Amino acid sequence: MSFGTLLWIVLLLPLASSGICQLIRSPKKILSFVCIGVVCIGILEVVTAGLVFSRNTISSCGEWFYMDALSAYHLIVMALVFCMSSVYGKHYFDKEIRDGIFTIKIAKRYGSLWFASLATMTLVLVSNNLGIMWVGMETTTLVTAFLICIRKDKASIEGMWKYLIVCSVGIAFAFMGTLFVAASAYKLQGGFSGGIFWTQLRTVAGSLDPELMKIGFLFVFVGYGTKAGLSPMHTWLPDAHSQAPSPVSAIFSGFMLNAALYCIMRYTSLIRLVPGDINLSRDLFLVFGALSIVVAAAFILSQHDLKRLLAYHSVEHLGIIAIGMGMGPLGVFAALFHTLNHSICKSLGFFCAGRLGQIYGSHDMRGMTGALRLSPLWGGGLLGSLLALIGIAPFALFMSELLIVKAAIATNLIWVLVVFLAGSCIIFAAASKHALSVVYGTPPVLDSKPHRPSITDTSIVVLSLGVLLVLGLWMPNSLHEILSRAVNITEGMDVVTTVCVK
Amino acid sequence: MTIVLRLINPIFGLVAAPLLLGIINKTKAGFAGRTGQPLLQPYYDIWKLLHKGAVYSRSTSWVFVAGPLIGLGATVTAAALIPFGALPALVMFQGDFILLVYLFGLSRFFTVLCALDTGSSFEGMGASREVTFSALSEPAMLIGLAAVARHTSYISLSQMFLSTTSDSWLEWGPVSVLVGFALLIVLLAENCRIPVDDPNTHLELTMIHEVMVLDHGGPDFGFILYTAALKMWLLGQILVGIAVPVRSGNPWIDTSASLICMVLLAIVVGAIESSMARLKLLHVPQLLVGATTLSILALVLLPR
Amino acid sequence: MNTTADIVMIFLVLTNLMLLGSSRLGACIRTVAVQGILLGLLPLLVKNGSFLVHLIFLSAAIICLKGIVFPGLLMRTLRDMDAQHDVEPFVGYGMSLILAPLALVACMWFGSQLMLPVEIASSLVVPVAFFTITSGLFLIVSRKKALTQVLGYLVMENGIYVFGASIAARQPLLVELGILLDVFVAVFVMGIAIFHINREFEHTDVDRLNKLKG
Amino acid sequence: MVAVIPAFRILSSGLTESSRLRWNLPLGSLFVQIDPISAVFLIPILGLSAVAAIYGAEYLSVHREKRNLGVPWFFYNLLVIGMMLVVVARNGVLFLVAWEIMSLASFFLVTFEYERQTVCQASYIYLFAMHIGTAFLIAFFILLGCRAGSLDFDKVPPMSSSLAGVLFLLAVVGFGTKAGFMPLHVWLPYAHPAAPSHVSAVMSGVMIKTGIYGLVRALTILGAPPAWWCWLLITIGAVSGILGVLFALAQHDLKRLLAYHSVENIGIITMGLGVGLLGVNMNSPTLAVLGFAGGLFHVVNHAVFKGLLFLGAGTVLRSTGTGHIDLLGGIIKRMPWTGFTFLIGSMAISGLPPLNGFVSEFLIYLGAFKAGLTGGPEAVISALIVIGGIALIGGLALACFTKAFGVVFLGVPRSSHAEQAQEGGWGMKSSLVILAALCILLGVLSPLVVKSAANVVSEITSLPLEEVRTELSTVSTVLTHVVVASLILLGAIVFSIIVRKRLLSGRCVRQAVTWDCGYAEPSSRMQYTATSFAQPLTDLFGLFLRTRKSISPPKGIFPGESTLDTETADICEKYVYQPAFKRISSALSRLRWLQHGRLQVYVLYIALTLWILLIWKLM
Repeated sequence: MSFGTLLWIVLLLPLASSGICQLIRSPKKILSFVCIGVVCIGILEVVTAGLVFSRNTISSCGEWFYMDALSAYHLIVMALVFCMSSVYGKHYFDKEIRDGIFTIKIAKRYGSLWFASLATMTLVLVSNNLGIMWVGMETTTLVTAFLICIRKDKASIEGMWKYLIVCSVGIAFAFMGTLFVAASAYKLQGGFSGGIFWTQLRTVAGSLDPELMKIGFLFVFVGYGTKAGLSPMHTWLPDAHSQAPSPVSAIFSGFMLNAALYCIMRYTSLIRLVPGDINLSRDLFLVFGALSIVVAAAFILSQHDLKRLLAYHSVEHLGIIAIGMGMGPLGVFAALFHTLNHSICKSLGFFCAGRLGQIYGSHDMRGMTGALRLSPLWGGGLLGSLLALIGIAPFALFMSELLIVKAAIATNLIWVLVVFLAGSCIIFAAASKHALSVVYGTPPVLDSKPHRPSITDTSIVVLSLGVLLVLGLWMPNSLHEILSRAVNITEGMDVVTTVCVK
Repeated sequence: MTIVLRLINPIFGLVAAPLLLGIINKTKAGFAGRTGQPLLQPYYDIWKLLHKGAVYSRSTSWVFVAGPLIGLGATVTAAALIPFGALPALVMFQGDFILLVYLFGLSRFFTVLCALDTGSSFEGMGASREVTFSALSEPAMLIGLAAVARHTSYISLSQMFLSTTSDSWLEWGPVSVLVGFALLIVLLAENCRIPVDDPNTHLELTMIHEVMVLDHGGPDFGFILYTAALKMWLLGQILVGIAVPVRSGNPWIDTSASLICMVLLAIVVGAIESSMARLKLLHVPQLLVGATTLSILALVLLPR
Repeated sequence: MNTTADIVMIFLVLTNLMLLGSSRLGACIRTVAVQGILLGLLPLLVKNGSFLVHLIFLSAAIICLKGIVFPGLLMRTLRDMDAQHDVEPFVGYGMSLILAPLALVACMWFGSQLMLPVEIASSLVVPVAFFTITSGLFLIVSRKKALTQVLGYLVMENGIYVFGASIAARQPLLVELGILLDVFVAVFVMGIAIFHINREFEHTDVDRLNKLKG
Repeated sequence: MVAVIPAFRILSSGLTESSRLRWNLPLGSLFVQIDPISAVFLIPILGLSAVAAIYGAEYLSVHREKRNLGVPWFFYNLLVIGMMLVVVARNGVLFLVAWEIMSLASFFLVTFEYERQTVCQASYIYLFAMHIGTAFLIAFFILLGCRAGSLDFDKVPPMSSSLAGVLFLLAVVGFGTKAGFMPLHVWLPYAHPAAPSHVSAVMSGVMIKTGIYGLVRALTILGAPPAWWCWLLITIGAVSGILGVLFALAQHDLKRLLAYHSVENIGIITMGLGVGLLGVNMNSPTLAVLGFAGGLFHVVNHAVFKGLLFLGAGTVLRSTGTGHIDLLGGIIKRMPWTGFTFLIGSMAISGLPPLNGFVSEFLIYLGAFKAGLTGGPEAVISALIVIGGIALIGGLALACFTKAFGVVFLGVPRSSHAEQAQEGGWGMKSSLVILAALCILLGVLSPLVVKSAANVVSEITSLPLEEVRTELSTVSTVLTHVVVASLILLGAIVFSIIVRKRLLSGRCVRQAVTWDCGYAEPSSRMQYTATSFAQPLTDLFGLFLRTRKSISPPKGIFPGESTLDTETADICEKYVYQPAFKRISSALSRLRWLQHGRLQVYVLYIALTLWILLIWKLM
């Protein structure tokens, strides 16, 4: 069946190209290949997603691969982030290549791992079997670990090691959770043949063992939550993000976290149908979301490293998404919308931070001033993305946060609202202080004049800001439709009800 | 006919204003046991000044010239707002006393600017004291008038005066006394009399109003003197209008009564000047704030 | 035959205790190897042993991986490095041994809390699984050498495997393969990582990897 | 680019035309409407923006070679559009978006000269203040929306008094931040001096008025006001007014001084609104009409004269290169146009007749006195606050502007800065003259102007139009008398001028040095400085000002260099905000040990979290 094969292609193409990367002989060529290949795959993925939306679900080779609106939406986000990062990466490494850091060996590794991580994340999205989904997540960790230490210095290795250990432990817990869920399935009368397929579990979810499901969900939440960077399991995040090269940080922050969250969403849609503690997922999301926001605020307040700043911003925004997940249909809608906005905006932020870091030779914001004067494109991009990140209208993030506020008041979760607003105000104060000090002021005298940004760079910055602007002012009906379908899936509603956000 | 009647009052004021100064000086002379200068001395002075030439400082600009003229104009306009005894005001409307206060403000504004225009440090000093004290005396005056307005339930000077009758005094006696005192203090402050300022001191450091006009000469200075006299007269009119409840229907009696009271007021001022010493400059604000407090008391005490 | 199951379980506990108590890295690795072999026996102990082929194949795979390949890898890494034993851990060995029983009791309680469809005829399975996981975590948390942490992680995975094998032994290969692959890659990757660390820092003390903070 | 803006003027003629477009913004609809209230605010916005644009065209020309001027002009137009959208928006989200566009555009305009350190600080404070305000507004609108089911302003149902109270407080804080109510005004004295002068004119002249607009709009939405709203507004007004002018008095920088005066005038406007609200509450139409008419009229007037003053200050700043008052002096001889227009502006802002500033204050006074006549004790007290407040403000403002004008423009130059002053070009001059003319016209034609406020006031107070008309006609007759009086004033002045000419004709008129009480040669350093001019008042109110003096007095028989300099920090900023922020940051920095780099502990976190959750769930 053609659609099934399409899923196979989406899955295998990256693997194939990661093999091909080993055959290419020059770093520049590899980068170009990565760029082109990823864009093609991205287009393919978007097409797949489109098909999913048109036919509601796609599944192939029995139950193993399955996509619905939720995964398709995330697929689109992933395609977007990966394409942006690859295109950006094409020019990002110019400096390293000139300095001779980015040798052919490293380039090969980079290319292969890049495609491999694309493949694994796709696996997470397309697999219907929760075990396979977990395998995908785990391999993501292991594959991306080496993307962090492209340049092998102490700091990056340290970052990688922490990332490796913390995330592996977390993922191990996630596996425990998966086992618990499986166990709860096997307790069904008459046994439950076959693997733990999400679709099948969904049909029988009503009769699953509540106790085991509950414990399973706890494990899964903590486990994948570690990967998603929810506080207090976020500790790996700033280290890894700050040490990775900017394109990698972009895919980390832009999609990997969301992928982990996506896994949790899958389980949420099950746990909601299980009799017993209905509010379990809600409470967890709210508590950890609020906690993440507070912690992020605390660390952003006294942060001098630009990329760590952005990393903590990711913690904050994942927290925002989490509290959105805990606020009923409207909140989930907002959260999913926020996912898209945050991915675009954060990737842009990392792009600009990376280039400015190259220009200044460090990411220490105390030494970076007058970026706007030094390089209007990246300085302006940084200012724009940071302003958007701290939720200034008319950017899209403002809208999604507004929606979350609305949801909070509608479900009168005032304490969450207070934490959210207070935290975001503190973060606003801190982040804008840093941003302004970096962007404005008089630039220091540098030995090397920054190069003129290429056309692709300009287009990345302008386009992503433009998209954010447009999404902030106008939400296309199709997007609204997609989102409300996804909401129905996570909320475990069988009948498709469109969320009214007016 | 009515317009003529209305014109009488301001013209009368314009003519009679300097007389008050004369009376005050006479009184002080009397206290000091001197014969003192003739009663009409102020008129002579002004006349003499008007017929002199003028000397202007090089540092001054047109503002320096415009100052006295605008001051005079503002005060003359103010004269058109206040009734006297049975003589009605030329213009009367709701809240005319607000305009009155701000007209004084206008003339003060330009006097101060003239002082600053000369660039002399003494005049600047005087100017700064002037604005300080007036900023404090304005609330006293307005709140006091508000109290009067409240117990007469009119907010136009003419109607206020008409409705402060003897029985209203019997009713609101204490309040009116408070207001009267407040206004008296304001009068002394605004006209730079003792205990706020000493009109005939000759040490620039201690002067307030006099020091501001050091550089004016000739007609300009004449205008200034005349303006001061007129201002004295107008404030006197207000005080008398509130304090003297002679409201027999007969215009002659009422008017002459107020006139007599004006003379009395002048004598009182003279008496104060010769019996009191000038306050330390630092204490003047306390005096004015005291006046404001009196007015506030008056306004709040009024039961309704 | 649940006696055999119980015996295996008890042996597992013992191996954990040894791990917590010993300071020599080499010894730890050998213990882990033993543990791996013990785990390999588990699939054969499943009640009503249908799917025999599959189970035998499975146990063979596990024994050769967990019992031979991984320890071998780690041994090689150990040989590459100079450090022979784990100097002063955060929590002393004696202390660890005191804590261990407490943890075991907690695990007993926890296991009794949840009704699991256990397919290995031993009441000890679930508690031992949790205990293994806990001691693995404890190793990661309380030791300093990177290698010990890898060991800890390995032990943790073993515990998870005990758990998985005991409750879900009947299902298709999927989960086991999941674990195997995962552990394989994990150990592999971590081995390389340690190699990097050693080359960069001339030591593998994780607590000295604390430059990134705040 | 410049000519675009006057084209918008046509809009402001419309009375009530609404259009509601379908708009896919999440929770929003593009619903705009121009009613009298909007029109009142729209006219000054467009007018002042146009004039300021003419001015700015020349003002910015010095930067032409240094940087691309398209950017500031883009944001300038964005600012104007944002302000227009704010006053015409009838949907919560649209309003918020417009509000943010406005704030953002003005923010970027403030950061025009972003290399300067002060500008960075100013922009930061401004951005932050705006965001806090917006946060409150978000809460306000969402709460409203949840009540109404829709965020369109016209769909709001009547609500419980407690909820209305909460909403009112939210609105006061949110809009007050923009308008610059006293505790929330901190950003003004930073942002206004930092921005280019024509921008500060627009910001201070009209942008902060959008805060007032929002408040008025909120009042129309929230329905019948309880008494405490009026008192709150009146108190806020009095406090902002008096403290604002006091701080202005203590400033050394011309534009900073003007910025504090914006706070003062906002205070006056708020008092006006408070009086009007009192009228609504006591259902005495006279009061309501006087209060609101006065307040709104003052909005327009302040736009005119504050714009004028800022533009004048800009000319001074540009030609002398300093805004420090004590360095200037005597420049009226070098820039007569600016000097004259600035004088007009100072008279207007000090509320001197016959200019427009007086008229609006007069109306508010009148309202207060009426309240004092009719109402019970609480009315009397509020009347007392208003009368005393405005009287004191008037006096202090007079002091402040005699200081500003006198020291800057009169006397002799105090430094080389002042000596190099020269007049601006035609673009600048003409815009100054236009505004000055407006000051006079609005004052003289006030009876007509006030009449036109009828349907605005009826819109706000929801009184029948006829009643308002009659009230306003009586008011305008009063104002005609005022005008008559000012005609007399004019006559008197002209007469005295003629007399003076007559008297001086043919007599000797000499030039000499200033009478200096026998000193040999008066130098410019002997002049009274602004600081010393304001010193009696600043000492008198030292309690609030807390001016910091650093003195090194003259010593010895032959005293050498001796200095005195004073510096007045903003009391709210110094004693409220900074400590609060310090406390928050220190509290949060306690959390920082979480991330101290120990991998083992990180793993421990995860394990502990899990255990806690398990225990929580199994217990």
